[in-house]
Amino acid sequence: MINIQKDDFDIAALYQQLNHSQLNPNGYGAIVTFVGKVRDFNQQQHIGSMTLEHYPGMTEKSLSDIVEQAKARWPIGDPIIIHRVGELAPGDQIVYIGVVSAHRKAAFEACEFLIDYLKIKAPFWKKEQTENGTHWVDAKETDTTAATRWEKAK
Amino acid sequence: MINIQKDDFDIAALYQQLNHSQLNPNGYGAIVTFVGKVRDFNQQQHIGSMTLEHYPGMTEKSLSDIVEQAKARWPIGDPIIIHRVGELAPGDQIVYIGVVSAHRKAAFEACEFLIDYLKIKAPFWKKEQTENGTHWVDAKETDTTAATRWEKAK
Amino acid sequence: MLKIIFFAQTRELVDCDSVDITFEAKLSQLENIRQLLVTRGDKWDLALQREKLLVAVNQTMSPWDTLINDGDEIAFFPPVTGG
Amino acid sequence: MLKIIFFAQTRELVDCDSVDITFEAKLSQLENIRQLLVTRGDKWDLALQREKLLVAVNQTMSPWDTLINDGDEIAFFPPVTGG
Repeated sequence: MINIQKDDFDIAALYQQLNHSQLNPNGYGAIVTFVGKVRDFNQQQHIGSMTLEHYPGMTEKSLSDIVEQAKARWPIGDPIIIHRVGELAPGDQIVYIGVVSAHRKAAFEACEFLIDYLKIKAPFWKKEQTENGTHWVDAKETDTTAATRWEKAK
Repeated sequence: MINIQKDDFDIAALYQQLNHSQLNPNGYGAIVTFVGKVRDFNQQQHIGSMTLEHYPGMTEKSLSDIVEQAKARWPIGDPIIIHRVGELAPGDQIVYIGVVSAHRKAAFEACEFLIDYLKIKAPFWKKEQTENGTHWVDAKETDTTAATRWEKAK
Repeated sequence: MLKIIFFAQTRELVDCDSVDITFEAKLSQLENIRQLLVTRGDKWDLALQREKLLVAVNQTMSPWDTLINDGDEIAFFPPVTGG
Repeated sequence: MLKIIFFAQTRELVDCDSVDITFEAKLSQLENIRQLLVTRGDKWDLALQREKLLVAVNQTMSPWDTLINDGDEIAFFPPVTGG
Protein backbone atom coordinates (compact mmCIF):
# COMPACT_ATOMS: atom_id res chain seq x y z
CA MET A 1 0.00 0.00 0.00
CA ILE A 2 1.18 3.48 -0.87
CA ASN A 3 -0.53 6.52 0.60
CA ILE A 4 0.22 10.22 0.27
CA GLN A 5 -1.79 12.11 2.86
CA LYS A 6 -2.04 15.30 4.89
CA ASP A 7 -3.18 13.48 8.01
CA ASP A 8 -0.95 11.87 10.58
CA PHE A 9 -0.67 8.09 10.58
CA ASP A 10 -1.11 5.52 13.34
CA ILE A 11 1.84 3.15 13.45
CA ALA A 12 -0.17 0.54 15.42
CA ALA A 13 -2.90 0.39 12.75
CA LEU A 14 -0.29 0.22 10.00
CA TYR A 15 1.51 -2.60 11.81
CA GLN A 16 -1.74 -4.56 12.04
CA GLN A 17 -2.40 -3.99 8.37
CA LEU A 18 1.15 -4.92 7.41
CA ASN A 19 0.84 -8.20 9.29
CA HIS A 20 -2.67 -9.17 8.31
CA SER A 21 -2.84 -8.04 4.69
CA GLN A 22 -0.31 -10.66 3.61
CA LEU A 23 -1.44 -13.86 1.91
CA ASN A 24 0.39 -15.97 4.49
CA PRO A 25 0.69 -13.80 7.63
CA ASN A 26 2.40 -16.45 9.76
CA GLY A 27 5.04 -17.06 7.11
CA TYR A 28 6.63 -13.69 7.85
CA GLY A 29 8.81 -13.83 10.93
CA ALA A 30 10.51 -10.45 10.54
CA ILE A 31 8.92 -7.00 10.50
CA VAL A 32 11.11 -3.93 10.02
CA THR A 33 9.62 -0.45 10.12
CA PHE A 34 11.11 2.97 9.55
CA VAL A 35 9.54 6.25 10.67
CA GLY A 36 11.00 9.62 9.70
CA LYS A 37 10.05 12.62 11.83
CA VAL A 38 10.59 16.38 11.59
CA ARG A 39 13.63 17.29 13.68
CA ASP A 40 13.76 20.60 15.52
CA PHE A 41 17.23 21.41 14.17
CA ASN A 42 18.63 21.10 10.66
CA GLN A 43 22.04 22.36 9.66
CA GLN A 44 22.37 24.44 12.84
CA GLN A 45 19.04 26.17 12.37
CA HIS A 46 16.02 25.86 14.65
CA ILE A 47 13.00 24.64 12.70
CA GLY A 48 9.66 26.31 13.43
CA SER A 49 7.63 24.37 10.90
CA MET A 50 7.95 22.69 7.53
CA THR A 51 5.85 22.48 4.39
CA LEU A 52 5.98 19.41 2.17
CA GLU A 53 5.05 19.78 -1.48
CA HIS A 54 4.78 16.89 -3.93
CA TYR A 55 3.92 16.06 -7.55
CA PRO A 56 0.57 14.23 -7.36
CA GLY A 57 0.50 11.24 -9.67
CA MET A 58 4.22 11.02 -10.15
CA THR A 59 4.71 10.53 -6.42
CA GLU A 60 2.57 7.39 -6.37
CA LYS A 61 4.08 6.18 -9.63
CA SER A 62 7.67 6.58 -8.46
CA LEU A 63 6.94 4.86 -5.15
CA SER A 64 5.18 1.95 -6.90
CA ASP A 65 8.21 1.60 -9.08
CA ILE A 66 10.55 1.50 -6.07
CA VAL A 67 8.30 -1.09 -4.37
CA GLU A 68 8.42 -3.30 -7.48
CA GLN A 69 12.21 -3.08 -7.50
CA ALA A 70 12.35 -4.09 -3.84
CA LYS A 71 9.96 -7.01 -4.37
CA ALA A 72 12.00 -8.23 -7.33
CA ARG A 73 15.16 -8.12 -5.26
CA TRP A 74 14.10 -9.46 -1.85
CA PRO A 75 11.57 -12.13 -0.76
CA ILE A 76 9.27 -9.67 1.00
CA GLY A 77 5.51 -9.29 1.36
CA ASP A 78 3.60 -6.20 0.27
CA PRO A 79 5.25 -3.23 1.98
CA ILE A 80 3.41 -0.17 3.28
CA ILE A 81 4.64 3.34 2.46
CA ILE A 82 2.92 6.39 3.92
CA HIS A 83 4.22 9.89 3.23
CA ARG A 84 2.67 13.07 4.55
CA VAL A 85 2.42 16.39 2.69
CA GLY A 86 1.37 19.88 3.79
CA GLU A 87 2.44 21.70 6.93
CA LEU A 88 4.30 19.80 9.65
CA ALA A 89 5.87 20.76 13.01
CA PRO A 90 8.99 19.44 14.79
CA GLY A 91 8.28 15.99 16.21
CA ASP A 92 5.61 15.27 13.58
CA GLN A 93 5.82 12.00 11.70
CA ILE A 94 6.62 12.43 7.99
CA VAL A 95 7.07 8.97 6.52
CA TYR A 96 6.37 5.34 7.42
CA ILE A 97 7.84 2.32 5.69
CA GLY A 98 6.91 -1.18 6.84
CA VAL A 99 8.36 -4.39 5.41
CA VAL A 100 7.71 -8.05 6.27
CA SER A 101 9.81 -11.02 5.26
CA ALA A 102 10.48 -14.58 6.35
CA HIS A 103 14.00 -13.51 7.34
CA ARG A 104 15.29 -10.38 9.02
CA LYS A 105 18.13 -9.57 6.64
CA ALA A 106 15.77 -9.20 3.68
CA ALA A 107 13.36 -7.10 5.76
CA PHE A 108 16.13 -4.76 6.94
CA GLU A 109 17.68 -4.39 3.51
CA ALA A 110 14.40 -3.86 1.66
CA CYS A 111 13.21 -1.28 4.22
CA GLU A 112 16.45 0.69 4.00
CA PHE A 113 16.42 0.39 0.20
CA LEU A 114 12.87 1.80 0.08
CA ILE A 115 13.67 4.87 2.18
CA ASP A 116 17.02 5.42 0.42
CA TYR A 117 15.32 5.37 -2.99
CA LEU A 118 12.33 7.39 -1.83
CA LYS A 119 14.82 10.07 -0.76
CA ILE A 120 16.24 10.51 -4.26
CA LYS A 121 13.44 9.31 -6.56
CA ALA A 122 10.10 10.44 -5.14
CA PRO A 123 9.03 14.02 -5.99
CA PHE A 124 8.69 15.58 -2.54
CA TRP A 125 10.18 18.91 -1.54
CA LYS A 126 10.60 20.36 1.94
CA LYS A 127 10.45 24.03 2.79
CA GLU A 128 11.56 25.00 6.27
CA GLN A 129 10.39 27.95 8.33
CA THR A 130 13.29 28.91 10.61
CA GLU A 131 14.21 31.87 12.79
CA ASN A 132 16.21 33.15 9.79
CA GLY A 133 13.28 32.97 7.39
CA THR A 134 11.90 30.46 4.97
CA HIS A 135 13.98 28.31 2.63
CA TRP A 136 13.77 25.18 0.53
CA VAL A 137 15.81 22.31 1.93
CA ASP A 138 18.86 21.41 -0.15
CA ALA A 139 19.20 17.87 -1.41
CA LYS A 140 21.92 16.00 0.47
CA GLU A 141 24.93 14.41 -1.16
CA THR A 142 24.73 11.64 1.46
CA ASP A 143 21.28 10.66 0.16
CA THR A 144 22.69 10.12 -3.32
CA THR A 145 25.55 8.11 -1.85
CA ALA A 146 23.14 5.97 0.19
CA ALA A 147 21.06 5.08 -2.86
CA THR A 148 24.07 4.49 -5.11
CA ARG A 149 25.32 1.88 -2.66
CA TRP A 150 22.36 -0.37 -3.65
CA GLU A 151 23.37 -0.25 -7.30
CA LYS A 152 26.84 -1.46 -6.45
CA ALA A 153 25.45 -4.16 -4.18
CA LYS A 154 23.35 -5.69 -6.99
CA MET B 1 15.12 -0.38 28.38
CA ILE B 2 15.54 -4.12 28.39
CA ASN B 3 12.67 -6.38 29.39
CA ILE B 4 12.35 -10.15 29.48
CA GLN B 5 8.70 -11.07 29.91
CA LYS B 6 6.08 -13.76 29.42
CA ASP B 7 3.42 -11.29 28.33
CA ASP B 8 2.91 -9.98 24.84
CA PHE B 9 4.07 -6.43 24.07
CA ASP B 10 2.25 -3.49 22.52
CA ILE B 11 4.33 -1.97 19.73
CA ALA B 12 2.37 1.32 19.88
CA ALA B 13 3.15 1.81 23.58
CA LEU B 14 6.79 0.90 23.00
CA TYR B 15 6.99 3.36 20.10
CA GLN B 16 5.63 6.13 22.34
CA GLN B 17 8.12 5.25 25.04
CA LEU B 18 10.99 5.07 22.57
CA ASN B 19 10.16 8.54 21.30
CA HIS B 20 9.38 10.25 24.56
CA SER B 21 11.93 8.72 26.92
CA GLN B 22 14.82 10.40 25.09
CA LEU B 23 16.45 13.51 26.52
CA ASN B 24 15.83 15.41 23.28
CA PRO B 25 12.88 13.69 21.57
CA ASN B 26 12.73 16.07 18.60
CA GLY B 27 16.41 15.61 17.86
CA TYR B 28 15.76 12.07 16.64
CA GLY B 29 14.43 12.06 13.08
CA ALA B 30 14.75 8.34 12.41
CA ILE B 31 13.05 5.46 14.21
CA VAL B 32 13.78 1.88 13.14
CA THR B 33 12.01 -1.04 14.78
CA PHE B 34 12.35 -4.77 14.39
CA VAL B 35 9.78 -7.34 15.47
CA GLY B 36 10.44 -11.07 15.29
CA LYS B 37 7.42 -13.39 15.28
CA VAL B 38 6.92 -17.14 15.50
CA ARG B 39 6.55 -18.51 11.98
CA ASP B 40 4.27 -21.47 11.28
CA PHE B 41 6.96 -23.31 9.34
CA ASN B 42 10.62 -23.89 10.13
CA GLN B 43 12.89 -26.15 8.10
CA GLN B 44 9.91 -27.77 6.32
CA GLN B 45 8.11 -28.59 9.55
CA HIS B 46 4.77 -27.19 10.68
CA ILE B 47 5.10 -25.51 14.06
CA GLY B 48 2.34 -26.13 16.59
CA SER B 49 3.85 -24.11 19.41
CA MET B 50 7.18 -23.06 20.81
CA THR B 51 8.71 -22.75 24.26
CA LEU B 52 11.38 -20.17 25.00
CA GLU B 53 13.79 -20.80 27.85
CA HIS B 54 16.38 -18.31 29.07
CA TYR B 55 19.10 -17.81 31.68
CA PRO B 56 17.69 -15.16 34.04
CA GLY B 57 20.31 -12.60 34.99
CA MET B 58 22.71 -13.43 32.20
CA THR B 59 20.05 -12.56 29.64
CA GLU B 60 19.72 -9.00 30.92
CA LYS B 61 23.48 -8.70 31.37
CA SER B 62 24.28 -9.86 27.83
CA LEU B 63 21.65 -7.54 26.33
CA SER B 64 22.93 -4.56 28.35
CA ASP B 65 26.38 -5.31 27.05
CA ILE B 66 25.16 -5.40 23.43
CA VAL B 67 23.29 -2.12 23.96
CA GLU B 68 26.45 -0.48 25.31
CA GLN B 69 28.39 -1.68 22.26
CA ALA B 70 25.74 -0.22 19.93
CA LYS B 71 25.70 3.11 21.78
CA ALA B 72 29.48 3.34 21.62
CA ARG B 73 29.41 2.68 17.90
CA TRP B 74 26.43 4.72 16.65
CA PRO B 75 24.92 8.08 17.72
CA ILE B 76 21.66 6.58 18.93
CA GLY B 77 19.29 7.25 21.81
CA ASP B 78 18.39 4.65 24.43
CA PRO B 79 17.09 1.62 22.54
CA ILE B 80 14.28 -0.65 23.72
CA ILE B 81 14.67 -4.42 23.69
CA ILE B 82 11.79 -6.69 24.69
CA HIS B 83 12.09 -10.47 24.51
CA ARG B 84 9.39 -12.91 25.47
CA VAL B 85 9.90 -16.28 27.17
CA GLY B 86 7.55 -19.17 27.88
CA GLU B 87 5.06 -20.75 25.49
CA LEU B 88 4.33 -19.04 22.17
CA ALA B 89 2.16 -19.90 19.16
CA PRO B 90 2.68 -19.20 15.42
CA GLY B 91 2.05 -15.53 14.72
CA ASP B 92 3.01 -14.51 18.27
CA GLN B 93 5.50 -11.71 18.72
CA ILE B 94 8.81 -12.85 20.23
CA VAL B 95 11.15 -9.87 20.21
CA TYR B 96 11.01 -6.10 19.76
CA ILE B 97 13.98 -3.83 19.11
CA GLY B 98 13.46 -0.09 18.74
CA VAL B 99 16.21 2.39 17.91
CA VAL B 100 16.14 6.17 17.44
CA SER B 101 18.82 8.33 15.89
CA ALA B 102 19.22 11.70 14.23
CA HIS B 103 19.96 9.90 10.98
CA ARG B 104 18.45 6.81 9.42
CA LYS B 105 21.65 4.96 8.55
CA ALA B 106 22.73 4.81 12.20
CA ALA B 107 19.24 3.72 13.28
CA PHE B 108 19.11 0.91 10.68
CA GLU B 109 22.62 -0.31 11.42
CA ALA B 110 22.27 -0.22 15.20
CA CYS B 111 18.90 -2.01 15.08
CA GLU B 112 20.25 -4.77 12.85
CA PHE B 113 23.42 -5.01 14.97
CA LEU B 114 21.29 -5.44 18.13
CA ILE B 115 19.20 -8.29 16.73
CA ASP B 116 22.22 -9.93 15.07
CA TYR B 117 24.13 -9.93 18.36
CA LEU B 118 21.09 -10.91 20.42
CA LYS B 119 20.81 -13.97 18.17
CA ILE B 120 24.28 -15.26 19.04
CA LYS B 121 25.03 -13.70 22.45
CA ALA B 122 21.83 -13.71 24.51
CA PRO B 123 21.03 -16.96 26.35
CA PHE B 124 17.63 -17.88 24.91
CA TRP B 125 16.72 -21.32 23.59
CA LYS B 126 13.73 -22.31 21.49
CA LYS B 127 11.99 -25.65 21.63
CA GLU B 128 9.49 -26.37 18.90
CA GLN B 129 6.44 -28.60 19.10
CA THR B 130 5.85 -29.94 15.59
CA GLU B 131 3.77 -32.72 14.03
CA ASN B 132 6.92 -34.86 14.26
CA GLY B 133 7.38 -34.27 17.97
CA THR B 134 9.29 -31.85 20.12
CA HIS B 135 12.84 -30.67 19.44
CA TRP B 136 15.27 -27.94 20.37
CA VAL B 137 15.93 -25.53 17.52
CA ASP B 138 19.43 -25.76 16.09
CA ALA B 139 21.59 -22.64 16.03
CA LYS B 140 21.96 -21.31 12.51
CA GLU B 141 25.27 -20.80 10.75
CA THR B 142 23.76 -17.72 9.07
CA ASP B 143 23.29 -16.07 12.47
CA THR B 144 26.99 -16.41 13.21
CA THR B 145 27.81 -15.02 9.78
CA ALA B 146 25.45 -12.08 10.28
CA ALA B 147 27.08 -11.12 13.58
CA THR B 148 30.62 -11.65 12.32
CA ARG B 149 29.97 -9.13 9.56
CA TRP B 150 29.82 -6.35 12.20
CA GLU B 151 33.28 -7.25 13.47
CA LYS B 152 34.71 -6.89 10.00
CA ALA B 153 32.83 -3.62 9.44
CA LYS B 154 34.46 -2.05 12.50
CA MET C 1 -0.13 20.27 -26.83
CA LEU C 2 2.56 19.83 -24.17
CA LYS C 3 1.75 20.39 -20.52
CA ILE C 4 4.69 21.92 -18.66
CA ILE C 5 4.62 21.85 -14.82
CA PHE C 6 6.92 23.36 -12.20
CA PHE C 7 7.53 22.43 -8.57
CA ALA C 8 9.20 23.83 -5.45
CA GLN C 9 11.94 26.48 -5.99
CA THR C 10 11.52 26.19 -9.74
CA ARG C 11 7.79 26.96 -9.47
CA GLU C 12 8.41 29.85 -7.09
CA LEU C 13 11.11 31.37 -9.29
CA VAL C 14 9.05 31.32 -12.49
CA ASP C 15 6.00 32.23 -10.39
CA CYS C 16 3.88 29.83 -12.40
CA ASP C 17 2.39 26.38 -11.74
CA SER C 18 2.11 25.21 -15.32
CA VAL C 19 1.94 26.33 -18.94
CA ASP C 20 0.59 24.60 -22.02
CA ILE C 21 2.62 25.00 -25.18
CA THR C 22 1.82 23.85 -28.69
CA PHE C 23 3.85 20.87 -29.83
CA GLU C 24 6.03 21.36 -32.90
CA ALA C 25 8.65 19.09 -34.44
CA LYS C 26 11.40 21.42 -33.26
CA LEU C 27 10.34 20.73 -29.67
CA SER C 28 11.00 16.99 -29.93
CA GLN C 29 14.00 17.28 -27.62
CA LEU C 30 13.79 18.30 -23.99
CA GLU C 31 16.58 20.79 -24.39
CA ASN C 32 14.59 22.62 -27.10
CA ILE C 33 11.69 23.01 -24.71
CA ARG C 34 13.94 24.27 -21.94
CA GLN C 35 15.47 26.84 -24.32
CA LEU C 36 12.03 28.01 -25.42
CA LEU C 37 10.94 28.53 -21.81
CA VAL C 38 14.15 30.35 -20.92
CA THR C 39 13.27 33.10 -23.42
CA ARG C 40 10.25 34.02 -21.24
CA GLY C 41 12.43 36.22 -19.04
CA ASP C 42 15.31 36.46 -16.58
CA LYS C 43 13.52 34.55 -13.83
CA TRP C 44 12.79 31.71 -16.24
CA ASP C 45 16.40 31.72 -17.38
CA LEU C 46 17.60 31.53 -13.79
CA ALA C 47 15.08 28.86 -12.73
CA LEU C 48 15.75 26.59 -15.69
CA GLN C 49 19.54 26.34 -15.60
CA ARG C 50 20.29 22.66 -16.17
CA GLU C 51 22.58 22.48 -13.18
CA LYS C 52 20.48 21.18 -10.26
CA LEU C 53 17.36 20.98 -12.43
CA LEU C 54 15.54 17.66 -12.81
CA VAL C 55 12.94 16.82 -15.41
CA ALA C 56 10.16 14.24 -15.54
CA VAL C 57 8.46 13.20 -18.76
CA ASN C 58 5.03 11.68 -18.19
CA GLN C 59 5.77 11.44 -14.47
CA THR C 60 9.03 9.56 -14.84
CA MET C 61 12.39 11.21 -14.17
CA SER C 62 14.11 11.38 -17.55
CA PRO C 63 17.50 12.25 -18.98
CA TRP C 64 17.96 15.39 -21.04
CA ASP C 65 18.18 13.44 -24.32
CA THR C 66 14.65 12.02 -23.91
CA LEU C 67 12.53 12.49 -27.06
CA ILE C 68 9.26 14.35 -26.64
CA ASN C 69 5.93 13.57 -28.28
CA ASP C 70 2.75 15.60 -28.61
CA GLY C 71 0.59 15.19 -25.49
CA ASP C 72 3.49 14.63 -23.10
CA GLU C 73 3.47 16.04 -19.59
CA ILE C 74 6.84 17.57 -18.71
CA ALA C 75 7.78 18.69 -15.21
CA PHE C 76 10.79 20.73 -14.12
CA PHE C 77 11.90 20.70 -10.50
CA PRO C 78 14.93 20.79 -8.19
CA PRO C 79 16.47 17.65 -6.61
CA VAL C 80 13.90 16.02 -4.33
CA THR C 81 14.05 16.25 -0.55
CA GLY C 82 11.30 14.02 0.84
CA GLY C 83 11.42 11.29 3.46
CA MET D 1 31.56 -23.54 46.42
CA LEU D 2 30.92 -23.43 42.69
CA LYS D 3 27.38 -23.21 41.35
CA ILE D 4 26.99 -25.16 38.11
CA ILE D 5 23.85 -24.56 36.01
CA PHE D 6 22.52 -26.22 32.86
CA PHE D 7 20.13 -24.98 30.20
CA ALA D 8 18.09 -26.30 27.28
CA GLN D 9 19.26 -29.62 25.73
CA THR D 10 22.17 -29.77 28.13
CA ARG D 11 19.82 -29.49 31.13
CA GLU D 12 17.45 -32.08 29.67
CA LEU D 13 20.23 -34.56 28.93
CA VAL D 14 21.78 -34.42 32.40
CA ASP D 15 18.25 -34.20 33.83
CA CYS D 16 19.40 -31.65 36.35
CA ASP D 17 18.99 -27.86 36.70
CA SER D 18 22.06 -27.17 38.81
CA VAL D 19 24.63 -28.71 41.13
CA ASP D 20 26.89 -27.15 43.74
CA ILE D 21 30.41 -28.49 43.93
CA THR D 22 33.14 -27.70 46.41
CA PHE D 23 35.91 -25.56 44.96
CA GLU D 24 39.41 -27.03 45.00
CA ALA D 25 42.64 -25.78 43.43
CA LYS D 26 42.51 -28.56 40.85
CA LEU D 27 39.21 -27.10 39.59
CA SER D 28 40.74 -23.75 38.69
CA GLN D 29 40.36 -24.46 34.99
CA LEU D 30 37.01 -24.86 33.24
CA GLU D 31 38.14 -28.04 31.55
CA ASN D 32 38.82 -29.65 34.94
CA ILE D 33 35.26 -28.93 36.00
CA ARG D 34 33.86 -30.33 32.79
CA GLN D 35 35.92 -33.51 33.25
CA LEU D 36 34.71 -33.88 36.83
CA LEU D 37 31.07 -33.60 35.74
CA VAL D 38 31.53 -36.04 32.86
CA THR D 39 32.39 -38.80 35.37
CA ARG D 40 28.81 -38.58 36.71
CA GLY D 41 27.60 -40.95 33.98
CA ASP D 42 27.03 -41.58 30.29
CA LYS D 43 24.36 -38.88 29.95
CA TRP D 44 26.68 -36.33 31.51
CA ASP D 45 29.47 -37.42 29.22
CA LEU D 46 27.22 -37.04 26.19
CA ALA D 47 25.77 -33.71 27.29
CA LEU D 48 29.10 -32.11 28.10
CA GLN D 49 31.08 -32.84 24.94
CA ARG D 50 32.89 -29.60 24.14
CA GLU D 51 31.71 -29.59 20.56
CA LYS D 52 28.58 -27.41 20.44
CA LEU D 53 28.77 -26.69 24.16
CA LEU D 54 29.01 -23.11 25.42
CA VAL D 55 29.98 -22.00 28.88
CA ALA D 56 29.33 -18.84 30.85
CA VAL D 57 31.34 -17.86 33.91
CA ASN D 58 29.49 -15.43 36.18
CA GLN D 59 26.93 -14.85 33.45
CA THR D 60 29.42 -13.95 30.73
CA MET D 61 30.17 -16.32 27.85
CA SER D 62 33.77 -17.39 28.38
CA PRO D 63 36.47 -19.33 26.55
CA TRP D 64 37.55 -22.73 27.80
CA ASP D 65 40.84 -21.40 29.20
CA THR D 66 39.05 -19.07 31.64
CA LEU D 67 40.37 -19.42 35.20
CA ILE D 68 37.83 -20.29 37.88
CA ASN D 69 37.65 -18.92 41.41
CA ASP D 70 35.73 -20.06 44.44
CA GLY D 71 32.19 -18.69 44.38
CA ASP D 72 31.90 -18.54 40.59
CA GLU D 73 28.65 -19.38 38.82
CA ILE D 74 29.31 -21.60 35.82
CA ALA D 75 26.63 -22.41 33.22
CA PHE D 76 26.79 -25.00 30.44
CA PHE D 77 24.41 -24.74 27.49
CA PRO D 78 24.11 -25.28 23.73
CA PRO D 79 24.44 -22.47 21.16
CA VAL D 80 21.68 -19.91 21.75
CA THR D 81 18.63 -19.63 19.51
CA GLY D 82 16.63 -16.59 20.66
CA GLY D 83 15.29 -13.65 18.70
